[in-house]
This record gives sequence, structure tokens and C-alpha cells, in this order.
Amino acid sequence: MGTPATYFRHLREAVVSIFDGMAVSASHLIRRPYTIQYPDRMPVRVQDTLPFRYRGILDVDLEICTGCLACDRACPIDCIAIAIEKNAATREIVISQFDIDLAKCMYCGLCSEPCPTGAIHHTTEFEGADFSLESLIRRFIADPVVAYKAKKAAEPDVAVADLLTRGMTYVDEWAQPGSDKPSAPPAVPAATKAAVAPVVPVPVPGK
Amino acid sequence: MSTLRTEEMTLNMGPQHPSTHGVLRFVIRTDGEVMREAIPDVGYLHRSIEKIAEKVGYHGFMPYTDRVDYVCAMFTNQAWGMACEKLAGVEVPRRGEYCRVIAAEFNRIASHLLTVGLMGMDIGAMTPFVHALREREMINDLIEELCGARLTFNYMRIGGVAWDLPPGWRDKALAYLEHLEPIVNEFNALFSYNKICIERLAKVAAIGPAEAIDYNLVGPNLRASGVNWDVRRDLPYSVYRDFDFEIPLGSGEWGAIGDAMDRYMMRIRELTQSARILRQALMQIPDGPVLAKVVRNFKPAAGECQVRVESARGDQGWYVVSDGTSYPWRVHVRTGSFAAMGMIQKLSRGLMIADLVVLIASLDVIAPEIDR
Amino acid sequence: MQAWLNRLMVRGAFGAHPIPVLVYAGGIAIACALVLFAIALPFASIVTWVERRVWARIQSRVGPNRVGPNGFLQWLADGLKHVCKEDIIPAEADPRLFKLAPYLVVLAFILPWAVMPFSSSLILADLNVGILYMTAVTALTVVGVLMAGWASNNKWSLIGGVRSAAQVVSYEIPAGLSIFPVVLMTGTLSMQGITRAQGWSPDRWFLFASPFCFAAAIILFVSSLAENNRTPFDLPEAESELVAGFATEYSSMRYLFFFMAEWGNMFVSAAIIVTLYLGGWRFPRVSPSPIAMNLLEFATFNIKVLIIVFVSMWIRGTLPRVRIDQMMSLCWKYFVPIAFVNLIGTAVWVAIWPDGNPFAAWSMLAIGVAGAAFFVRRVVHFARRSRMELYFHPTI
Amino acid sequence: MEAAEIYALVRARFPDQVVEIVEKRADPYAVVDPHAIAAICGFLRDDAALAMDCLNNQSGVDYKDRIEVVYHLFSYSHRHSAVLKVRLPRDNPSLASVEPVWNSANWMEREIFDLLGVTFHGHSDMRRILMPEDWPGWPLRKDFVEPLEYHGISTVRESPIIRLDEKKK
Repeated sequence: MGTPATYFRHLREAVVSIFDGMAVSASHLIRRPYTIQYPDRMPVRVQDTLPFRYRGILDVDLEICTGCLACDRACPIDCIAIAIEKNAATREIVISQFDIDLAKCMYCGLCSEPCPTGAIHHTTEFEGADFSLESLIRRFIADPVVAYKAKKAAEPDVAVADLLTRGMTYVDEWAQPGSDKPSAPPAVPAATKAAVAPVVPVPVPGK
Repeated sequence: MSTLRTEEMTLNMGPQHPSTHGVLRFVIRTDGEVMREAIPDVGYLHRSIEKIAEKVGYHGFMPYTDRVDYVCAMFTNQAWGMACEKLAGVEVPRRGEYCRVIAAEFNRIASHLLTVGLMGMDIGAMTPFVHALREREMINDLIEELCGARLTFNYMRIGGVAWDLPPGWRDKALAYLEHLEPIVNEFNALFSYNKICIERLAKVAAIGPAEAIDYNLVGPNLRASGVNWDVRRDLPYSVYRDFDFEIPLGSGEWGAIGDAMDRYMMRIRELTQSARILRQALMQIPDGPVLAKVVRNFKPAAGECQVRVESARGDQGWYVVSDGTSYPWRVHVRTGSFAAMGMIQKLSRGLMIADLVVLIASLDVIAPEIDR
Repeated sequence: MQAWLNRLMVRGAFGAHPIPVLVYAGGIAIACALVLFAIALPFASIVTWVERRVWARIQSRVGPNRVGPNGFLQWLADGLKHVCKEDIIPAEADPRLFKLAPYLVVLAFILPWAVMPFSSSLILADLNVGILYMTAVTALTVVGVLMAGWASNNKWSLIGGVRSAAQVVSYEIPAGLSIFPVVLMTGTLSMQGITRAQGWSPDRWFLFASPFCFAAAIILFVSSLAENNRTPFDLPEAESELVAGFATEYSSMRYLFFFMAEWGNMFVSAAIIVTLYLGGWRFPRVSPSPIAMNLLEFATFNIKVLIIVFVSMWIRGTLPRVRIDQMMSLCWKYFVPIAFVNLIGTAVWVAIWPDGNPFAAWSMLAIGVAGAAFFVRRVVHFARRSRMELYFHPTI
Repeated sequence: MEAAEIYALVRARFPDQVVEIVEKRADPYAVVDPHAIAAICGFLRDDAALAMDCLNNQSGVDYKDRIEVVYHLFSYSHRHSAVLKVRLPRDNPSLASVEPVWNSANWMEREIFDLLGVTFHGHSDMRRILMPEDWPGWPLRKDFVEPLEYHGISTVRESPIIRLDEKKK
């Protein structure tokens, strides 16, 4: 405790610092809470407010899957299982299995990185709770399908054009090794813009 | 008083205890409120990450490095990338390095915010904790926009980063930094300079400089003891040479040098220094590619290297041995928390039970980093 | 009340030949039950909801807002939840003491309501030693808490119980010493007597009567925080150190009892402060009707109490917890000496100005208002400095 | 001071105990005699010109034919570093502890003991640190086979995905 001077210094410091601390906490009584009232009291679904790059549950657009197995090879925990068969005559690839074990998936994004068409991609969906591990396996193929093959001709298939555009936008987000991308990446197409712009009533810092 | 017969009591603290950050366990021998000794028992979060590295290959190990220290995963990402690049001689593009530094410094702020907030919670003030987490959420939002994840980022790749900065992100990041500084002052007024806080933290478990070096304390814990050492400045890696920043040092102005208050304030001061680095990095970032050309089947030449990265928990040493195949032969991570945890048994002698909580929080030990 | 019962008896409301003692006893029992179930228990419960909302706003959160309008019925849901939970008694515990402890704690919280001066006539018993009785029975809590800590047969609980004992017993002294200045000035221990000695206007409250009284009021407030195990003195249940302290092994209704008592005790200690220093129920005589006046006085008293309770919630949302040795040194090195100085100072003050000093009162009041104004300036400063959006609505 | 100079100084002091100095690497290292490790480390710490006051990293590597213990030393006063290596046989490897030299070795040696089975004599508290006390084997050795269960708890989870394509992986 020491001298009377330190005694009173302690008292004064305590009073002054508690006074200031109380002022700070009182000032928070008149500020808007930061809470997002997930899931029900939100103007838009929270999934729609997440950024485009958000790594949620994996989805596969089989229509544009080329069956190249790049994702299967890239997955560090082997949670993707793909079975393909090459038809020697038609030179087509038939995919007979495309399973993803979401219980095992760690959402690292290494599978969607090498995908040439953006067929395998992360969605902004994240609500994966379920009652059994079995139900977390996503089986994308019931009957074997023929893999997509980029046509040499300039015209892409009309049926998959939209999917391809979306897929390629997704692929473009990734840094391409060695490519000299402009410092500000090109504006995202209108379809994805809504997902990028924050619509939540979140107090955006600095506003 | 010497005739008063007292009995020693053995207490079990953890692994499920509110303030043992994660799953630490201590066996405490106490005499009333005063501890004789706290014996740490670690390993409850051991996930054999070093063994996993030997099985998944160089590229595939990147997401696992997130789990080494999930509070500041950017640094483990960066260290792993640097180790692989050093082994194979890959040059990272400058913009890639800047992206790395920006992401890592944001992560440092997030991690330090968590630490100072947890300090608040551990000494009984919930409000600073929630305020710090609120700020951390804002950073997480930014990082989420950058790399799509909030905790296990997996942002970096061998040879650069996986994503360039999204459009408009730079302005948001700069705006956030503007927002951060008044919040730090407010946080100080609310908590750091509170008399009770100072009384609780000052003079608790002071560590002298020689002792800190001997026990291999790193990062803010080491600097709190007055050792002027920061890997970012003294063994500059990445592009830290380009920035002008200060290394805060513990001065013992609240009591003894290297006490809990010094260690705590070190984090508060590094918040503003990180913001300073970030501001420079965001202003100076050059154009160009962010990822070097690295083959998918990454096979560095046989050899070994050690890289040191200044993570939020201090100098993180990655020792990687390659045998020339596509799987690393051996990966060893020497983390700051591991060394700090090894010191707790010695520091705990003569402290009170309430001080043990302060000691753990001030050393900023994180269970996954100890156990790996 | 006795007179009222007498009148009813004369009218034959209780049969032809009532036994007065039984009638009185019955009347008191009914009145006690009314106070308990109409005021004490709902207050203790609702205040948990208020506290959570206030706390949440301080922390930029929303707080419970789903059950009922703005979450108002949260307390009911929580209570039901606790009642429905399994009542676990650890195998190694001492079952009798373990079961008894929550009742003792609740008892300590219920007994003070007997002398609670809600208004000029709403008081169960205006004991002539009212304030002494109040301090005596609130201290019973420590017996329950210590018993809970011991009977749980858990080391953490034991430490919590012992901490509580050390704390409550120590802080009884500055709290008691801070009551005496008022007793010196009024010469009575009766709650109503003390209230009547003050006026409705702040300059005639004992808080501003002299600097010593002001200091004594603050010491009394802080000591009451310590006696109720509130932050920054929540060492007995120190969540981050002792898990839940003395309540670690409790579950279900018994756990609820502890926390009901804790929140109820906030009301009790706030009532002591309001009665002693903040003019109690005093309200200007605006209506000749005694019923209207009593209602107004009741409202005045409760609002004052709620403001004090709010301050203690606000402190809980601001301050960290002190360490046990600091808690002790704060009591013995700071509060007890200052309380003695207050006591002596007040004695001298009363000797010089037996009827009070209006100049001192007005200047103390001015200092108080200036302090509050400065405080508001600081609040505005912090609110402006940060770039967060302001939001004045009390709910969300 | 460069690493090469440090090794030269060590070799001058312990001519017979320094087995090999490898310099043409990213991180040059010196291989020393296991019996002399405590003495060499003591010299490195106490010599004023070297003053290696910090054992930055200590780790073990299993090379199938031998086990190496690697010491990354660092000097905060001179800002230089060095790497020492010790080669040990795989059967019952044991080594003098450097805990008396640097306290930080305490936990790192426990970790090496736990994961690679190297016993350090002279260590104050040679117990397992990360793994349970009764864990069989040394997990980071290359020939370690993980037991299928531990105290009745299964350590593996069968993958629920049945691969149609058995050829791969």
C-alpha cells in the first residue's frame, strides 16, 4: 500500500477508470446491436448474403462434368469417389459414380480448384445437420451418364450454356497459376453480384 | 500462524473447464487459494497432424495446416507454403506475397482480439470478450469474402495464394481499419486501463528476459519480457521489408517487466501496428499474378529446411524433411504455445488459483497448437 | 393491519367468536404469501430477463427476445425448464445438508421483505429495529452458501463456499458501518422512521446530506454488491475459475433457488440503499386520497430501487472480477477505514448542525449533477468516436 | 556469424566428436557424436563468441535405418543460428538430455520420446506428453501400425462410400 499518496492514487485511479469504463458500456446501450438473428428474423436468407467464394456444401453440375478426375485426385481425404469408363469406340467417358461424403469433407476447396469447367463447386449452403452419417453422402449419379466434352466449335451447347457460364465464372475466381490477372478482377456477372453485395442489415464497418 | 495445520489439496482443472482455452488439463496442488504447483497435462487435442503430413502430399497438407492453429490459420498456411517453396526454390509473385501479408495481418488482428477478449472473460468481464469477438466477426467477414472461409482459411497455396483480392475489397478493408482504431481506444477505456484489470494482471507471473529465452518463449510473450526480437523485422520473410512498423516491447510500467499485464498490452499494441502494416500493404499492393506456376504433383528435391514465421502466437518454426517423393518425409512444427505451456509449471508456483487463469490467458496458449 | 383485522372481527367477518391471535396469524400469513408471490418471486425472475437484455445491449447483442413480447416471458420459460430438469444429488454428497442449503438461501432472501417499506402504509411490520433486522437476516445467505459448498463434496464448490463466507462476513462490517451515519442523523432504526426523516426532493435525501453520507452510500452500495456475490465480487461462483463455485453440483429447482435468491437480494439491498439514502418512498403530497398517495409512493420506491438494480446490472456488464486478496484488501484497507471516518465525521457533523446543513446539501447535489453531466459527456464522446450506428430504441 | 564458422569453432573444440558437416544446403548442419551432445551444447551456450542461448527447435526424424535428433539453435545476443544433428540406432535409441543446458528442451524431448521413442537420460520428467500413458508403440516411426482399437474404442471409421472403381487409390 505504501505511502498515503499511493493510497489515494489507487483510490483515484479506481474511481476514474471505473467511471470511464461505465461510460463506454453506457454508450453501447445506445448503439445498434451487431447480432444477425439467424435463421428466422432476417430480411433475406443468410445463404444469399454470403460471398461468392464462400465454401459451403459441395455441388456438382453433372451436365458439364468432364470426368477428368482432377477433383478426386486433389482431395486430401478421399471423400470424393468417381468411377468412369472410357468407351473406346465413341471416345466418350461414361461416369457411373459420383459420390461425395459430406461428413468427411473439410470444405478446403482443393477439389473445385482444378476443375476445368466449374462443375464441382462450393455452394453457399451450409446447413448440413442430419440424423445419420449415411444421409450425408451425396450421390449425384443414379444411372451412368456421358461426360461433358468441350466442343471444338465456338458454339457451346445451348442446353448447358448457362451452367458453363456460371461454372467458368467460378473458375475465374481462382488464381490461375502464373497468369497475369489484372489487379482488380473483372466485375462479376449480374447473377452473382447479388451474392457478393452485402444485403444483410449488418452494420458495415466504417459507414 | 506456524502452528496452524493446513492440508494440501489436489484439484483437477480441465479438460472441461471454462477457462482452459480448449482442452487443457492441469493437476493443481493448492494450499487454500495459493497454488503449490500446477502440472499441465496436454494431448487432449492431439490429431497427429505431423503424421498426416507424411500421408497426404504437399498440396493436400495445406488445409491441414489450418488445423495446427485454427485461431490464426493464415500463418500456418504461410509457413507451410514458405517451407515448400524453400525446398523447391519456387519464387512467389510479388502480388501474391502482398496478398499473403494482408491476409496474415488481418488474421493477426483477429487472433489478438480473441486473446484480449478471452483475457476479459477469464477475469470475469464478459463485455470486453463480446466486444472483441464482434470486431473479430467483422474481420472474419472480410476474410470470408477473400477466401470463402471464416476459420480454416486454406487461402494460400505453394507458390502464392488461391484467390486474388475481390473487387472492392480493398476499400472495405481500409474502412475497417479506420473503424478499428477508435474501437481499440474504447476497449482500453473499458477494460485494459480499468483499475481492477491492472490490479489483476500486473505483477502476475513475471518472466525475465533471460528466462524467457531459456524457455524459448516467442512472439509477444518474448517481447513482453523486453527481448527486442520479431521475425518479421529481424529475419524478414515475404515482403515485410517494404513496411515501416514498430515492435512494441514490454516495459514493466505496471509492475514487473514481463508480467501478465505486459503480455496483455503487447497484444493491444500489436493491433495498431498490424493495422499500420495493413494500411501500407493495401496502398502499395502491386499488380501482377498471385500464384506462381507449381506442378500439381509437387516433388521438391531431397533435403530439409526450417522456416520461421512470426505468427500471432510468435515465432513458429516449421522443420520439413523431403526425400524427393511427392510426400514429405517428416514435418515438425515448433509452436509458441507448446513452449509457453512448458513454462506454466514453473510459473504457477505461489500463484493463486485465479492467477492461473490469468497466466494461461496472458501466455495465449491455444490447445490445438500445443497438441497438433 | 392489526386495526383493519380488528375492524373485520368486530363486523363478524371471521365468525361469532374469533380468536384474535389466530386471525392475526392468518392475516400475516396471507399478507406474507401475497408479498412473496406477487412481488418477490416475480421480481426476482423478471429481473433475470431485464438483466440479460441490458447486458446484451451493453455487449452489442440482442438478448432473449423470442418467448413472449420481446422475450418478456423468458423468465417463465427458464423457470419451467429448471423445474422440469432432473434433480441430481451427487452420490458422495451429504444429502440432508445438500437439500437444506437452497432453502436457507431462499429464506435469507424472503425474510427481509417483512420490513420492506413500500409506502407510508404498505409495510408488513414496521419494526423499531427494522434496519438491524434487515442486515441480520440477509447475512443468513452465507450459511446456505457455505452449506451448499460443503455438502456438495466437490473441491471447487468448497472453495466457492469458503470464499463466500470470507467475503460476506468481511463486507458486513463496512456495510454495517455505512448504515450508522443515517442512524446517527435520525436517531431511529425503524425503516419508516428513516424514510420519514427525509424529504421527497433530492436535497433532503441523506445521500446529499453531507460528504460523509455520500461516501457512506457508495460504500454501502459496493458492499451490498459483495454481499450478493455480484460482479465485481462474484468470486464464490467465479465461472472462469471455479466452474460455478458453490452451485457446481446443483441442478433443477435447487439451482434455481440459488439464483432467484441472488437476484432477489439485489432488490433487497437496493431497497436498503433507497430507504437509507435516497428518500425511500417519499413523494410530494399531491392527492388527499390515501390510496392514491400509497400507490404513488409505492411506484416511487420501486422505480428508485429498479434504478439501483439497473446500476448493479450495468456494473456487471462493465467490470472484471477482483482477486480474493484484493477483495479482502479493498474491504479492510479501504472500506472499513473510510467507513469509520464517515461515522466519526457524521457524528461531528450532527453535533455542529443537528438539523442538517441546507447549504452543504445543495452544494453536494450540485456536485452530483455536475458529475452526472460530465458522465453523459463521456458517454456521448464514446458513442460519437466509434463508427457504429446509433440506435435508441430500447428493444429490437 | 555464419553457420560454417560456428561449425568450424565446434570442430576446433571437439575434433573427434563432430562426425560430419554438411554445408551445401539451404540450412547447413553438423552431425555430432551422440555421446558428446550435452558437452557440445554446453560449449555452444557458454562460449562468449557463440552464446547460443536458445534451443529454438528440437525434433526427431525416423530415417528407417536410423533416427536423427535435430537441434535448431539460435542466439538472441548474436542473432545467428546453427543446426546440430545426432544419429542414433533405431533399437533403444537413447541420448543425454540437454535439459540442463536449455530448459525449453524439457517438453521437446518429452515429445520426441513420446512420438519416436528416443529416451533422454538425465531428463527430469521422462513421460509421454501427447499420447496416453499406455499407448503402444511410437507413432511417428515409419513402421508404426495404428492399433484398430484403444480400450475398446475403435480408432477407424469405415468409409461409407463404396468405390465402384477399385483400381484407383
